[in-house]
Amino acid sequence: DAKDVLKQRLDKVQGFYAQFSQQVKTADKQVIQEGKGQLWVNRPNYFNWTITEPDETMIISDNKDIWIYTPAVEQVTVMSLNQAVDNQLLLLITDSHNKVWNDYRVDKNDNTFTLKPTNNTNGYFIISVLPTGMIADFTIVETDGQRSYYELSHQSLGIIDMKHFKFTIPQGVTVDDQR
Amino acid sequence: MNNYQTDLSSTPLLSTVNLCKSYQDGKVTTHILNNVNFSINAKTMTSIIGSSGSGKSTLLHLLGGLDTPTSGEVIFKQQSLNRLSEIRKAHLRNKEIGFVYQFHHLLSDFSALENVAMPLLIAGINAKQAQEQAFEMLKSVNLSHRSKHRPAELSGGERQRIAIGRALINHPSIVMADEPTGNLDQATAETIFELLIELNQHYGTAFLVVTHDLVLAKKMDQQYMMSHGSLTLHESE
Amino acid sequence: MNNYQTDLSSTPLLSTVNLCKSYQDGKVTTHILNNVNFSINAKTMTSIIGSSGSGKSTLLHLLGGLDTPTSGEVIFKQQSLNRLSEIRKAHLRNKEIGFVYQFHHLLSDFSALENVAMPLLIAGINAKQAQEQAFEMLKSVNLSHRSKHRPAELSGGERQRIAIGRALINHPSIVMADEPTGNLDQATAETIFELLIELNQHYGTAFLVVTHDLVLAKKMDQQYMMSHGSLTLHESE
Amino acid sequence: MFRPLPLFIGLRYAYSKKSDSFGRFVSWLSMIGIMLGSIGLIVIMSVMNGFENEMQNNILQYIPQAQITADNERISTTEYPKSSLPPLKQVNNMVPLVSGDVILQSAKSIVLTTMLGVDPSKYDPIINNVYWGEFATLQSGQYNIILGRNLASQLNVNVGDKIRLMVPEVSQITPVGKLPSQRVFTVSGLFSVNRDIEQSIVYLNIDDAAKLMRYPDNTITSWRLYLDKPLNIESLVSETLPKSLHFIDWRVKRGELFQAIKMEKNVMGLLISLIVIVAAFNIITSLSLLVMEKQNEIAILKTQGLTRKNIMLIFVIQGASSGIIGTVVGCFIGLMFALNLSDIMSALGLTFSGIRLPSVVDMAQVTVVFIALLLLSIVATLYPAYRAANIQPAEALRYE
Amino acid sequence: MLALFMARKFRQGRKQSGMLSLISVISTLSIAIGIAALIIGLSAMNGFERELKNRVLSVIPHAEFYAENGTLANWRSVENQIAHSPNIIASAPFIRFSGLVEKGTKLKALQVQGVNIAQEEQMSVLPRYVLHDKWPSFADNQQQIIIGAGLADALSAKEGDWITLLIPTSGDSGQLKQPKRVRLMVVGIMDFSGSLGNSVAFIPLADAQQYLNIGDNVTGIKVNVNNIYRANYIAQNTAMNIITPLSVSSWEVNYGYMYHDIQMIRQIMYLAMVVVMGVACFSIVSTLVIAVKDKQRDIAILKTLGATNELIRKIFIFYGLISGLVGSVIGAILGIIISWQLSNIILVIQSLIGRQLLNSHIYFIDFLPSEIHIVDIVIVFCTAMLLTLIASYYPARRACKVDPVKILNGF
Repeated sequence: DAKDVLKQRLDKVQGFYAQFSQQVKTADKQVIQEGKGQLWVNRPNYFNWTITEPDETMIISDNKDIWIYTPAVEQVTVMSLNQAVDNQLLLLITDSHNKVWNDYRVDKNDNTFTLKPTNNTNGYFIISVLPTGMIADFTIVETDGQRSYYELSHQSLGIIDMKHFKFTIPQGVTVDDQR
Repeated sequence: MNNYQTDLSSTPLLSTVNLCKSYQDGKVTTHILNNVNFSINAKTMTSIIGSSGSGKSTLLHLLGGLDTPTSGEVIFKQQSLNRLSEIRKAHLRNKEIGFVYQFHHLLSDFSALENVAMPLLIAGINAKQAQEQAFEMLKSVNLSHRSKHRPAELSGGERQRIAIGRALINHPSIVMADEPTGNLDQATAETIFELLIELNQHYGTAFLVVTHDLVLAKKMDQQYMMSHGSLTLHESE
Repeated sequence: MNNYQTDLSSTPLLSTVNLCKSYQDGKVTTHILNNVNFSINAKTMTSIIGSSGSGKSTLLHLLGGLDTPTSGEVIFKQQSLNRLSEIRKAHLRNKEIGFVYQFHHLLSDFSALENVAMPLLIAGINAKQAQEQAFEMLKSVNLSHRSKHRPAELSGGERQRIAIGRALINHPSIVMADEPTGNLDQATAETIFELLIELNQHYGTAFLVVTHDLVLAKKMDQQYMMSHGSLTLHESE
Repeated sequence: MFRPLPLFIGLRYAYSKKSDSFGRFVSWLSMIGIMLGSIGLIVIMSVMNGFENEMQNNILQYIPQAQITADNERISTTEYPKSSLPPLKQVNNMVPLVSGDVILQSAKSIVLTTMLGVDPSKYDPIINNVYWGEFATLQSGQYNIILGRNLASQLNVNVGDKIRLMVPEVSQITPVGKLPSQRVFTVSGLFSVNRDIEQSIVYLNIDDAAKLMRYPDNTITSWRLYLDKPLNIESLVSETLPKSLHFIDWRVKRGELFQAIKMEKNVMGLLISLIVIVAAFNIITSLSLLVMEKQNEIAILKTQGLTRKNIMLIFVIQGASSGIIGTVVGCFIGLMFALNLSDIMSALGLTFSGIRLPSVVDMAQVTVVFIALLLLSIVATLYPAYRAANIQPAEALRYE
Repeated sequence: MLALFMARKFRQGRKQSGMLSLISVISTLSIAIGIAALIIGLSAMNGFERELKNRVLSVIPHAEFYAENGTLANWRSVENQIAHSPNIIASAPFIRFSGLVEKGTKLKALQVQGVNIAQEEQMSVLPRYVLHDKWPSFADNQQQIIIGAGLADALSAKEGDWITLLIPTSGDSGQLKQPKRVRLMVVGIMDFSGSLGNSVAFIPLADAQQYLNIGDNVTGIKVNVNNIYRANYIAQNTAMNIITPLSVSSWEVNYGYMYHDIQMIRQIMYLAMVVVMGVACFSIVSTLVIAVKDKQRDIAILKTLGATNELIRKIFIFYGLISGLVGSVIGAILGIIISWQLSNIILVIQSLIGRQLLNSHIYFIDFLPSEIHIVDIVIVFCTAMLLTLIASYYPARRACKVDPVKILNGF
C-alpha cells in the first residue's frame, strides 16, 4: 500500500544533503516565520539540521542523542533521541523500520504522501518523495492548523561523511544536559 | 342626664374660704387674691366685674382646680379641692366644671363636632355615642349645620357657641366663663348671653361669668365686684 | 444728646392717614382698625384707652413700623413709613421710636445694663461708651445698683423701669407704651407713671401710652378712646 | 460686651446657662454627630491612604513604573539615545531595560515571572534588598540570575544552583518542534522584599537578557523611568513624546488592585458621610427649636431696630458654633487617631483579621474634610436663621 | 384609643407652622436614611456570605491532608481511616501541582487538580459551575481538562480547543529535563464569575498520576466536614490519631480572610448605622419639643377639659412613635426595594461609570449580591422604634408640665 511505497522510496537513499527554505503560516494563512539552512541526513537516525535564519541554530542527531546548539546564547542542549518526542517526522524519514510508523496511516497522491496519526491527537505530515527517493519538500501541520512548509534544493544523494553528525562543544559554551 | 336636682339647694354648690393667691416672680411676690370668701348656689347665674388684671381669671382657675391657691380653700360639693389628687381634680373638671374663655380656645385640628365631643371622649365614652350627644348639643346651640367645619372656617360668634356647647356637653354642675363676649361685637354678645341664660334654664347648669360688660353683669342673679384681689357682693336689683 | 428742640412744634411728630388693618384667619377676616386718623406732636403725652382686643396693640405696632397696614399711611417726621425700606424702618425704630410693653420683654440672658445698652450696640456705638450711657440711664431710672442682675432676679416694677430705660437710651422722639403698668400693682404703677412724666420733661420725649387704667390716662396731655377699631379724641380737662 | 453684636448675642444664646437645658442638649448632640462623622471620615481615609502607600512602597517602587518604547515594544539606543528624549517632569531617573515574561524551570517546579535585564552599574531599588550574593554578579556573559526568596523556595533552588530560563514569546519553529529561546542560568543572588515582588520579578544582566530576547545590537525593550510619585501617573502619561514612541505604565498590570482600594475608600466614605448628613439635619432641628424658644426675644430685638440680616447672623453663629466646635474637635481627634493608629489599635488589642492597619495622613484630604464639614454646619443653620429673621414681631408680641 | 386619635390629628394639623412641618420631614427622613442604609448594608453582607458559601466553600475542599513531603503512597488505608473519623462527611484522594499552560503565543501559570470524577460529584458543587453542562463528558484517560473562565479568557480558549500543559519533570539524578509538554483538550469551562476561576484547572485523577508518572500515589486526601467553621480543628484532631504522619490545611488558610472581612464590615456597618439612627431619633426629640411648644394652647385647653397628664403624655408619645414609625416604614420599604434590586442597580451604575465595581481578578465575585433576611429587618425596625420611644419620652414629659394657667390667662 502507500506506506510500503513510501518506505521503499525512502530506503533507496542511504543519505543526502540539501539546502532548505522554510515558511510557517498560521491557520489563517499569516506568515509567522521564514527560515533558511542546510540539511545532512544519514539513515538511520543521523541528521544535522543547521538553521541560518531567522536565528542561527544547529540540531545534530548522532543516533543516540540530539544536540541543539544556539551560538547566540553560547549554549548547547543535549537530550536523548527518543526523548525528543515532539516531532516524529525526522524519525520517520531517517528510519523506515522505526515502530513509530505503525502510529501513522499513509495516503498517496502521485508523489505526495500524507501521513496521518491513527489516534489523530497530534498534527499530520505531507511529504513529496520522487520515485528516485529524493525528497522535494515536506510540510508539518499542527493541530491548531499551523503549517510549516520546507522546500529542499541543491540535493546531493549519497552517504554523508559522519563528521557532520559529531558535535564538538566549542570553548566557553555551557552544556544544558537533559539526558 | 346627670340628676342635678340633688338636695344641694340648701348648701352652696361652690364656695371659697379666705382664698389667697400670690405669684413669686423673681424676688418679688405680687398678691393677686387676698382672702376671697364667696359662694355660689346650684343653678344660679353669678357675674364678677372688674378691670383686667384684677385677678378675675386667676380666681376662675382656682375655682376650676387648674391652679392651687397659696392659702385658703375651694370647696366644691362639700369636697375641698386641695385634698383631691391631680387625677380626681381632672375628673372633676371633666364631669362637673365647664370652661369658656374670651378667646374661643377650640382645637384647631378638630371639627366643630369633634371639639364638642372631646370632653365625652376624655371621659371614656365610645366615639359613636359621643358623636350623637355632641350633635344633640350642636342642635341646642343651633350650629348642627356646621358640625364638619374646622374652627378656622367659623365666625367669632359661632366659635364661641361651639365652646359653650363643649363646656356643657358633660352636663357639668357649673360653667366658668371668662369674658365670654370679650371678642364679640355688641349684637353677637347679646345672642351669646341669651344662649347662656336659656342653657341655664334648660340644663340647670350654674354659670359664673367674669366680664367687664356691666350691662350683661346686671342680668345675672348675683353680681360680685373684683378689684385689686378682693371680692365684694354688689347689691343690685 | 440728640437735639430734640427741632422746629417740629408746629408740624405733628407722628400722624396717620385713614389707617386700616385686618387679619385673614382662615375664611374669616377680622377688621382690627378701620380708618384711624390722628396725630401726635413732639414732646406731648398722649394716651389711648380701650378694652383689650380693641386693636390698641395693633395700632402701636403699625405706628412703630413693626407691621404693615392693610391700607392708609403712617407719617413720621414728614416721611411715610410705607415708602421706607425695611432697613430704613429698622434704623428709625432704633433711633427715633422706643417700645415698652405690659410684659417687660427683657432679654433673659443679658444683665440689666446689657439690656439697656442693647439699642446703642445695635446702633453701632462701641461697647465701652454704650456701657457708660446705659449706666447713666440706669441712674435716671434709679436702678444703678442693679446693673449686673439678670431680669429673673428683678421685681416686676424694676423690670418695667429697665424696659423704659432701654426704650429711652437712644433718646427717641417718641416712646410707645402698651399697657406699661398692666402687670403691676397700684402703687408700682403710680411710680412708673411718675417716671414717664419726669422723663418726658427731662428728655422731651413724646409718649403714646395705651392703657385700660382711666386714672393714669387722664393725667396725659391728650386722651383718645379706641373701641372696635376706631379712634375718637376724648375731651377732658 | 464685645463687638460685633451678632457674635456677642449669638454666643451668649449658645452658651448661657439659663436657656432651656433641653435645647442645648440637642445642639450638644449635633456637635457629637458632626464630631463622630469627622473622626470616622479622617481615620477611614488615612487607613485607605495607608494601603495605597504601602502598595506604592512595596510594589510600585520595584516594578518598572513607566517605560518609553517604540513600535512592537523595543527601541534602539542609537536611534533614540537617552539625550534625545524630552525632559519629563517628576521623572528623577532613566535607565535602559530589557524585560519580558519568562518561564523559570527547576527540578522541582516551573513558574512564570517577569525578567528585568538591568545594567548592574546603574541604580536599582532592589540593590539593598539582596541579602545573599551580590547585585554586581549580574555581569554580561556570566548568565547569572538573582531571584526573590519566595520564588527560590518554590523552585527549591539556592545560590549556585542552575535553573532554566525560557522566553516563550521568542521561539523558533524547527522540524524538531517549537524551541523557545532558553538558557540555563546560575542563581547568583537572592533578594527579599515582600511575597508579591519576590514572585513577580527576577534580575538578569541586560546583555544576557537582550540575547535571550534575540534583540539586534543596541536594542532594549524600553527606557525605564523612575517617578517621584508613581501614584499620579496620569500627569506623566499625558505628556507628548516624539512621534513613534509611546509610554507603558504600571496600571497595565497592577491597575486593578488600586482600583479596588479606591472603590473601597469611596464606599466607606459614603457610609460615614451618612452620619455627618444626619448630624447636620440635627443642627437644623435643634436650631429651629431654639428659634421657637427665642421668638419673643427676637421680636423685641426687632423693635429695637435690629435688622433681619443681623438676626439671621445671630442664629447662624449660634447654630454653626456647635457644628464648628464639633468639626474642629472631631478633626483634631481624627488626626490624632490617624497619626498613631497602630499604637492605639494594639493598646486596645483590636486587630482586623490579624493585619496591621497602615495609616497615612494626607493633610490635603484632612483640610478638605474640615472645610466641607464647616460649610455643612453653616449651611445647616441657614433655614432656621432665615425663619428667625422673618418672625413677625407684631404676631409674636401679641400673644404675650 | 383616644390618645392615638389625638396624636394623629395633631400631626396632620402641623401644616400651619412651616418650620415644624419641615423639621418633622427632616427627622423622618434621617430615620429613613439610617434604616434604609442599614438594611441595604446588611443584605449586601448576607449576599456576600451566601456567595462565599456557594461559590467558594462549596467548591474548594473544607480541609486537606497530605504527606509531609512528596506524595502519599498508601493513601487508600489513610483515606479509609479519615473517612471513618468523627465529623468527616466526605473524603476523596486528590493530586495538586502547579504548572503552565500554553495556547498559541499565550502562556499562563495555573494550579492543576487531579480529581476522582465520581467522588467530586458528591463532595462539591463544581459540576454545577461547568458551562453548557459539559461535566458528564469529563472522563478518565481522554486527555481532557476543565479550566476556569478567567483562564479561558486569558488564553482566549473555548470548549474543544487544544492547549499544552507544561509540567516540570525532575530527572532521577536531578538534572533539569525539558518541561514535559502534555496536549489536552478543553472539555469544559467553569464559571465562578470571580477570582476563583482565574488560575484553576481540573483533570481526572488517573490522568494526573500518569502525567506526573507518580504511579498510584496521590498528593493527599481532601475532606468535607459537618461544621465548616471548625474545619481546621476537626482536621487537626483527625490527623492526630492516624499513624502515617500527615500535615493538614483547611479552607481558612487561603480563604478565611474573606469570611472574617465580611463579619468585620458587618459590625462596622451596624455600628455606624446605629449612630445614624441615634442622631436621627434626636431630631425627632427636637421636632416633638417644637410640636409641644406649637400645641401648648391645645394642651392647656385639654387640661381644662379634664385631660389627665397621663393622657397628654400618651398623646405625645404616640405623636413621636408615629413620626418614628413613618420614618422607619419608609426606610424599611426603601431599604427592601433597593436591596432586592441591588445587583441590577449596581449593574446600571457600572454601565454609567463605565467601570466594574468589583473586579473579578481581585474579588471572589464580580457582582454585588444581596439577600434580605427578615430577622435583620425586624431587628433594625425594633431598634428604630425603641430609639424613637426613648426619644419621645422626654418631650412627652415636658408636655405634661404645660401650665394651663400661664397660657390661658395670657389674653
